[in-house]
Amino acid sequence: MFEQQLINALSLGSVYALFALGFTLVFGVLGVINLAHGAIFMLGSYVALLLVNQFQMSLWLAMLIAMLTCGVIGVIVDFLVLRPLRKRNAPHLAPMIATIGVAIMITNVAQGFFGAENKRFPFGTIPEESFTVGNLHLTAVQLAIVLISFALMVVLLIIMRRTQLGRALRAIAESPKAAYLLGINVEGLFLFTSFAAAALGGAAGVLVGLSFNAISPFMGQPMLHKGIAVIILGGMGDIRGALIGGLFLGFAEVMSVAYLSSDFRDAVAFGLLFVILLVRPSGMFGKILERKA
Amino acid sequence: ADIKVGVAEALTGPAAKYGVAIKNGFTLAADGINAKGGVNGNKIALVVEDEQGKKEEAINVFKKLIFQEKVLLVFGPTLSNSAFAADPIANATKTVVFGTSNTADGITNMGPFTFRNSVMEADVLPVTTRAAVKKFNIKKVAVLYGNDDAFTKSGYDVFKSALADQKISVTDTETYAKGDVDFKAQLTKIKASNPDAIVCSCLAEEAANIILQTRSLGMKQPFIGGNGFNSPKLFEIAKDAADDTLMGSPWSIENTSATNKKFIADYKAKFGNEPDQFAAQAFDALNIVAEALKTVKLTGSIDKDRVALRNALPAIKFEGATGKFAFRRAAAKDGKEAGYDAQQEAIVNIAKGGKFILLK
Amino acid sequence: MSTILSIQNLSVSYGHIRAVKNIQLELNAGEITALVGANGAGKSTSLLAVSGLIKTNAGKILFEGEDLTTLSPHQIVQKGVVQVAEGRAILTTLTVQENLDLGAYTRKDKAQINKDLDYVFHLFPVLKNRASGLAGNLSGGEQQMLAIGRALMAKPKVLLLDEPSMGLAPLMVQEIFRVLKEINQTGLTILLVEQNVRQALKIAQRGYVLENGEIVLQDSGQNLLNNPRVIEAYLGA
Amino acid sequence: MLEWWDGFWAIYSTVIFGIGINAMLALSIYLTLSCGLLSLANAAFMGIGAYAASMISMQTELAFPVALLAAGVAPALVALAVGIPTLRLSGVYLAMATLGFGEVVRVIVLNMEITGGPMGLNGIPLKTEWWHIVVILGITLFVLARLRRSKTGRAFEAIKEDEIAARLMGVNVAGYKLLAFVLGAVIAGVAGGLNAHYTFTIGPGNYAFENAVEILTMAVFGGTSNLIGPVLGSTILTLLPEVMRSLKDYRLAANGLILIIVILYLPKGIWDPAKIRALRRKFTSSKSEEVA
Amino acid sequence: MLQLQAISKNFGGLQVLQDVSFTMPEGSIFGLIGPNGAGKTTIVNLITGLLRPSSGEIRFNNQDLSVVEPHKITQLGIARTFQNIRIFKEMSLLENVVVGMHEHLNYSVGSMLFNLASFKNAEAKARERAHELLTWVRLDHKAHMLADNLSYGEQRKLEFARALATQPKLLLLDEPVAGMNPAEKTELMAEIKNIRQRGFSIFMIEHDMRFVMELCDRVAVLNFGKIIAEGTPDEVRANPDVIEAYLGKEDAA
Ligand SMILES: Nc1ncnc2c1ncn2[C@@H]1O[C@H](COP(=O)(O)OP(=O)(O)OP(=O)(O)O)[C@@H](O)[C@H]1O
Ligand SMILES: Nc1ncnc2c1ncn2[C@@H]1O[C@H](COP(=O)(O)OP(=O)(O)OP(=O)(O)O)[C@@H](O)[C@H]1O
Ligand SMILES: [Mg+2]
Ligand SMILES: [Mg+2]
Repeated sequence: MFEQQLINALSLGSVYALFALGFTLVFGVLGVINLAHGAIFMLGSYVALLLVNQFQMSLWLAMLIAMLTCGVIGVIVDFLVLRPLRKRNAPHLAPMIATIGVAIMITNVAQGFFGAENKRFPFGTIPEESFTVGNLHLTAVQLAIVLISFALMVVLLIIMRRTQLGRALRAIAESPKAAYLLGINVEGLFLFTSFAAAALGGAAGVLVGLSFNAISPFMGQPMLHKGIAVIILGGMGDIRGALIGGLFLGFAEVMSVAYLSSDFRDAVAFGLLFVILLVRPSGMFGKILERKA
Repeated sequence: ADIKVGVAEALTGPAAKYGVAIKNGFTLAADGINAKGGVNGNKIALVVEDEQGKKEEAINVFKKLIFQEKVLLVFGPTLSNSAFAADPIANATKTVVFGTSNTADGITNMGPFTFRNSVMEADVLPVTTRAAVKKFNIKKVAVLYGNDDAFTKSGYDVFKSALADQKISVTDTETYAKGDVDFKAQLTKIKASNPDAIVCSCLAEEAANIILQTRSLGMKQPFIGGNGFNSPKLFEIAKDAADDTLMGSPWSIENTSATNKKFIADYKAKFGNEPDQFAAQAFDALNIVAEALKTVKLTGSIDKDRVALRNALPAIKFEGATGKFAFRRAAAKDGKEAGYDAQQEAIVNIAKGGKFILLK
Repeated sequence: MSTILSIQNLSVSYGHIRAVKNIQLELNAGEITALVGANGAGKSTSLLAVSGLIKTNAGKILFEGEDLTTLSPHQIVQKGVVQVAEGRAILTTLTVQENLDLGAYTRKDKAQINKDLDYVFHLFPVLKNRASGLAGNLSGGEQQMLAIGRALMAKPKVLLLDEPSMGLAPLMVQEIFRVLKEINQTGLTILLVEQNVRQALKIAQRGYVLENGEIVLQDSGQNLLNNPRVIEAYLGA
Repeated sequence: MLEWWDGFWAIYSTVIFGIGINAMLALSIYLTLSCGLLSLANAAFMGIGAYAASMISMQTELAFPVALLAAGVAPALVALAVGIPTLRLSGVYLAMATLGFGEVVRVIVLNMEITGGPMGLNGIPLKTEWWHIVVILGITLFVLARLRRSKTGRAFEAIKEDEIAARLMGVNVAGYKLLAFVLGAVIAGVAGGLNAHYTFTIGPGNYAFENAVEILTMAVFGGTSNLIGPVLGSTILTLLPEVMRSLKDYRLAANGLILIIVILYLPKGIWDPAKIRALRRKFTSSKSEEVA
Repeated sequence: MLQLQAISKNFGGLQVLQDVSFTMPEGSIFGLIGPNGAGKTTIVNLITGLLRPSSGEIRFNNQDLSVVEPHKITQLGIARTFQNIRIFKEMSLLENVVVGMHEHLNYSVGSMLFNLASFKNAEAKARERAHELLTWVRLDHKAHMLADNLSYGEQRKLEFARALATQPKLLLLDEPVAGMNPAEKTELMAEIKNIRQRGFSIFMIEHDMRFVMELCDRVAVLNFGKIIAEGTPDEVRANPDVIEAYLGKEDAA
């Protein structure tokens, strides 16, 4: 049983990590807790579902288009909502509250369009059977999610750490003014980040929709809670943190079910989070950097 | 004159998947009644409001319907938790409140104006369990339920005592929370406890996922479920992975009575999808009220008419989409007068080839 | 001498506070021009306006004949007008090396960039020692060096400096002024805002005096040093 | 007229009660925000207050004021215990820790017998009357207004601006933060107690993440630079769904849109004193130009 | 009055201060100079309790400061200004200064709630005193503006006024004249002399030699975390090590 639970934890953790990657990217660069990320995630799976259902599109193409669509929506949200707020020098909570508004809108409109019930991808979109090794089971999508989230993290890390683009993004994250003085196209990169993060969110939506067969207008909300926990646990805006934080949360949840009681799954997970923050006030990878004077 | 009937259901938010089906059931019933000329010549006019599945909203909507719209009675709200907030308003104003989806214990204890035709799990689950035990020769089961939802939790309570009564041992009890989509950790634990069947107090969508994930873990056990399973959603999501699932309910899509067949056909024609139990119960509820109204002479004084309806309802015997129906007075508690629960027969179904068929 | 940057009738306000009022200022190519004035006179505001970081109310800023007020800040840097801002604008969460790399953000010529990096390390050896450390952990003076070094990495045509000697030890101040002179001799045009008025005017070919948002004096650096009004107000006893 | 009022009151009294309660909640989070703390524990504190008061009302013969007192004291004690270790966290990390705390409270309540588990407590007696809310909201506003003008209020503001500088001005930063946190808990708890006694039922789901965020939204929407903002914000956001009812299925989308638009044009909230001053200046100056 | 005994401080592996000891007599102006990154600001952070020494002891009027919390240290009578200005930007100048008087506003919760005389008097007095301090630094005409609207130099002056508001016995100034022009420096110099006259002791970090030489009674020179010289300004100025490490030839001349 333990081995199976390890696999369960790994796959659940990867789901969280996958969701958190885009989420943490927005925070890391724009400094905004984008509470619409859950809604965009949801939209991603609906777009792909629609394409697969209505146009008999292949899954991979549908996923690509879903990512693009979400990316464009991310750009629109940035352009219409976040950018004006940046221009007006809004206090730091304002963008977050505005994204709540965005989330409410997208969710409500999605419900109007697609209905409130859960949907799933048609049977046979992906191989249903699971890989079985001895007594251990893992489905193809689960495996895909694990691999993709690790791969994405590595790619993002390389971009952030090793490329001029990454340095520029980190510069913007710290001080847009300083970035401007360096000749960085700050607004352009904000838009780019919003696009990338939303596209990542969309991809996560498609994969999660495939793996759990529970596509609904509200699927983003619980994921958002977990996502917030994950990026804080990992350290806000830290790419490694999103993955490690996701895995940590996945393990905490699965192991608390396995060895304590499923009644307290969330309490254990969030309680642990609480404790970790007390020990490491900026998350696992958060930088504790404060020049005192 | 039109008879104004209030409908307060969750039409947005996560509970909307039930609320919308319920609203459809009412609409279909009202159309049917009005097409036949209404009740004693009066058309039924539905006044529909969204209560979002929130308690404050439910109270607000009830007040609006009762005081402003001056409806004769209120159907709803969707969730039991909202009912606990809103039903006292109806009782205080001597207005019938008729729940079609409230299954929690104690709903009808809120006052004599509280009615419901939603079958209580206590009436169904023991029958289902017994049938399952016989069919699959079950000795020990594992239990899985949602522990943060009034419906699934009270279902669990009933299962628990039914299992104890029938001396079935429980190998493991696991819970999940609303919005969870990954149940593998619990299922892996259940697998290790090696039960003969899995008892599941869940709603259809979750149940379907649970079943799929159970199968992907290489488990073949049959499932035993309650009312929550009674939805086409189960098969839309799980297809024949759900085979060998037992479910008991007064309403079955397979029930071939004329009323039910017509209900299902009309529903499909009007809304383009298959009805579920929520729609069926709502459909019946309005027809039950219509029956009662036939025996009432409306005076035009809303207060008097409301009480007259209340007095006429308990005597109604009715056969609708959900089969034979009668009211049963709830046991009074704390010396407070109680309302009326549903008295219905459960039909036990088994899933075969992607649909429920009657268990013979 | 050709004018490389000219500020014409520039006005800037913060809300209803008018910080810069209709000023005229010209930079000759290859010269150091000093801009001096009391606290709050509007010096930093003028520089921010040139870099496009603050909206102007009126006026033009012509660089090689092109009006900068219509460009966004990063385009202005790409044109070659680079600023070392007040408060240094160091990226504290990045390493010293990364700060310098970003200085060359608008450039592509790898080989030349590396040469310039060596030059900066030659000017400020501390930076080399601390290259892999976080810039936020540098002392105040070290950060000032980083800011100047970083600006040089952009290979600017015009360098705007807002109080570069602030917070530096005397040895370092001499060093900075020496460096400024040195880079000026390589042909770089510099607009220097300084409180260290004496030193600034010493190395500047020309100077402007700003008071309450208005230019009140302009002359050669040497003449200003001897101007009684300047002596009284800015050079102290 | 009187009749109209009776009808209106019968329909909308709960909405109006809701405004009062939400105003208190928004003020409770305003208080912590004014001290630079982004705490999202207020929904949990509201829940603790609601459960404490309801259990007293349902299981004892004690008077309503006692229940309300408990609704204030119980969360205060919890806040004290939780605040001491947590308040050194800053920004979103504090927000998360307090959310985590809220989640733990919710799960505990969910799994306890005496709190009724997921069913919550039902049949809570109707005891809250309109004047209870008016008086308590009034007291809250009065105390907070006085606080603002005192050294305590200034200390809060200084801490919000720059903790280190505040500390070196002799301000006991940890102490004042704890004070803001505990006072906020008291206000939220009493609001919870009042709320429970007119909605007949409470459940663990009423005090979860969404509610915490909703409270924050009301405060930020209204503006957190003074007391008027949170009250205004909660009033508008409580009324909005009521006003939008006619939009049916898309009313939430309209709510969301309005939220966005207001934040876009008034990023500091509806009540932004600086903006109002500027408007007034514009108004008077254009007037004086007319004169001239 | 202030005594540092064998203070050392490391950040991780970096040894920033090594065995720093000096004594500052009451009523004096004590200067600390040294190259950038020598550890001067770190010393001020240690004295004010924002950092704790890795080893060694700091005594103020014979009390060990190493276990006292920062706000208590302020209450003991030590105030400071910051090298990287830390004013309360969203507060008015007046409020900035009144915050400095936090500890000296004594009124009960009751009198605060009900606006009693003791509250009103204390607040009025504080405001009056704040105006006085602002007048001193020539910012009184901006008393009701937000501090954020000040220019850099003005912000320094505000910080100065705010530090004085805490009624310190010892004032720690971290580069008080950075960003001011010579004329303004002269002005501030007069003010600092004025303050000393009233019995304050002043500990000052400054790179402006004219300023240091004219004001300080004693000067210590820090280089790479070690004191390399201490004495009267003239002694220090003549010290070849100091010239080599810090002053350079020009200023010494
Ligand atoms: N963000 C701002 N908002 C409002 N007013 C401002 C702002 N920044 C500066 N000011 C005002 O504009 C005027 C000019 O400021 P500026 O910073 O340009 O002065 P400066 O000459 O650079 O002074 P210093 O030598 O002190 O740096 C000052 O009166 C200042 O109060
Ligand atoms: N929190 C910290 N972590 C790591 N290193 C630090 C930290 N604070 C200071 N330092 C280092 O300690 C040394 C001394 O710093 P400090 O700020 O005390 O210098 P300073 O003498 O005040 O210099 P300046 O005159 O430039 O202000 C510097 O090299 C600095 O980089
Ligand atoms: Mg300036
Ligand atoms: Mg320093």
